[in-house]
Amino acid sequence: MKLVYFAWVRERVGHETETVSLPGEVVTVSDLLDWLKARGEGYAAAFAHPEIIRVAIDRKHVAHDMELPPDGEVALFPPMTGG
Amino acid sequence: MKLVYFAWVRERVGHETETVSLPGEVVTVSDLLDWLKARGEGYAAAFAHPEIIRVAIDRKHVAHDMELPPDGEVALFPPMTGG
Amino acid sequence: MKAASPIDVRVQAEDFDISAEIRKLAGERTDIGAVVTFTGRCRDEEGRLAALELEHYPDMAETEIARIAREALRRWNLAGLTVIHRFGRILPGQNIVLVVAASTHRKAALEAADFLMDYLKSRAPFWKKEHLTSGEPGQWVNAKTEDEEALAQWRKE
Amino acid sequence: MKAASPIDVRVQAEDFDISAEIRKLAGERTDIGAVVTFTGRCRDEEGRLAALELEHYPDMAETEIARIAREALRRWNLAGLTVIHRFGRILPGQNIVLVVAASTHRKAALEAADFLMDYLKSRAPFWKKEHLTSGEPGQWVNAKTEDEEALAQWRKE
Repeated sequence: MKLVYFAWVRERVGHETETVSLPGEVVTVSDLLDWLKARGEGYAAAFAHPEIIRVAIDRKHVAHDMELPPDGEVALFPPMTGG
Repeated sequence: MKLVYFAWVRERVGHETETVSLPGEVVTVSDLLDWLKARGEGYAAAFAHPEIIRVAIDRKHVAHDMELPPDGEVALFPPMTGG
Repeated sequence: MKAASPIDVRVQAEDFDISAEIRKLAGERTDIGAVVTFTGRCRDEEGRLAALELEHYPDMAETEIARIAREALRRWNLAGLTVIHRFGRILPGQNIVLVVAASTHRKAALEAADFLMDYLKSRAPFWKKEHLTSGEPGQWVNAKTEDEEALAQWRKE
Repeated sequence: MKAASPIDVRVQAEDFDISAEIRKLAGERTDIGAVVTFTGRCRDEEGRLAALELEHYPDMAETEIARIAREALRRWNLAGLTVIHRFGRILPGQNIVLVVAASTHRKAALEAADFLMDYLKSRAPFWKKEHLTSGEPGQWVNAKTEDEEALAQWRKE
């Protein structure tokens, strides 16, 4: 699974992208956020409030209860501030 | 009193502007419209429905019950269609 | 940098350039977050219209538009407002009227442009006559009841 | 003359020219009565801001904006729609985003531009970071609750 980070999520995690193998119990987007939060200091800071993190799977916005696909690009970022 | 006409009011009356001396009983804008209507064929056509004619005195929109000033420029025209 | 006079009203036969008007109004000003432009154009109505002839009351047109613009400035917090209304013969695809509204925030600029257009349609002393492609004599455009209703809506607020 | 593809979406570092974009979208078309442009600009917030840095998600940005534009085309009868969103470092007084909406009638163009901006603010994958004139480290701009509320309003309709 490819993960990409943007804005302060990227800054706190410390890198833009990474490829991870997820344990079997990580099924939904919400599970992924909890799993990431436990990966270390930067991750803990980035995902301290997982409910505010926005997620896109293969470049489409998804809700936190969405099931993760077997493969693909999952983007994690703060609420957008475009326009 | 100077009168100026625009659009189809001007076309029906047959000229753009004229100077008139109003009889004493013509006090309001409404009186003026009735007086004009009785001045001949073109005027009758232009002021057949005086209620739809818009009036400006000295370049300011006025209501039909407005009293006419002793002097000045009275413009008479159809509802506007700018913009 | 703030500009002194925020209203620019012009009544002219010539066309206008929208980028140039925005530059004139907003330029390098750093307090403007939103610029809205509205351009009204002549349509051919499925080929029926050859042109529009716009008659106006020269002495009154600029004064009346400026009055409407000042009213918009009272209602919304605007950094500037430009209104240009053309007269004379205008062909399909050509511009008739331009409103540029600049503000710190978007909703003020959008609402002010909408308000300006509603008032221009029914209060600015302009009249449109149609010239037809058929060659038959054209008619003066009738004012629409809905235009008056649009004004009534702003009065309620 | 009617154009084939009514949606033009671009995500770019370069500035845009509004007159040129209107020409591209509406050109000589004789079925367009109203063109609305909305330009969002960088403000300095009373001198506090030296610049905004716009980060974006390149693969997703155009796709997502195009999706929002198609939704606007479903809701309003539009002749065309152009959206340009810049990224990178943008100075106060410079442009950030442009929406051009063309329609037969005015209200459709105004509403579509408003809708587009509400959705761009909360759905297009862009993030603004402030650079301060004080030299202190700048913050990421916080999303506003009112932006989400603006979206909710369109969903009700």
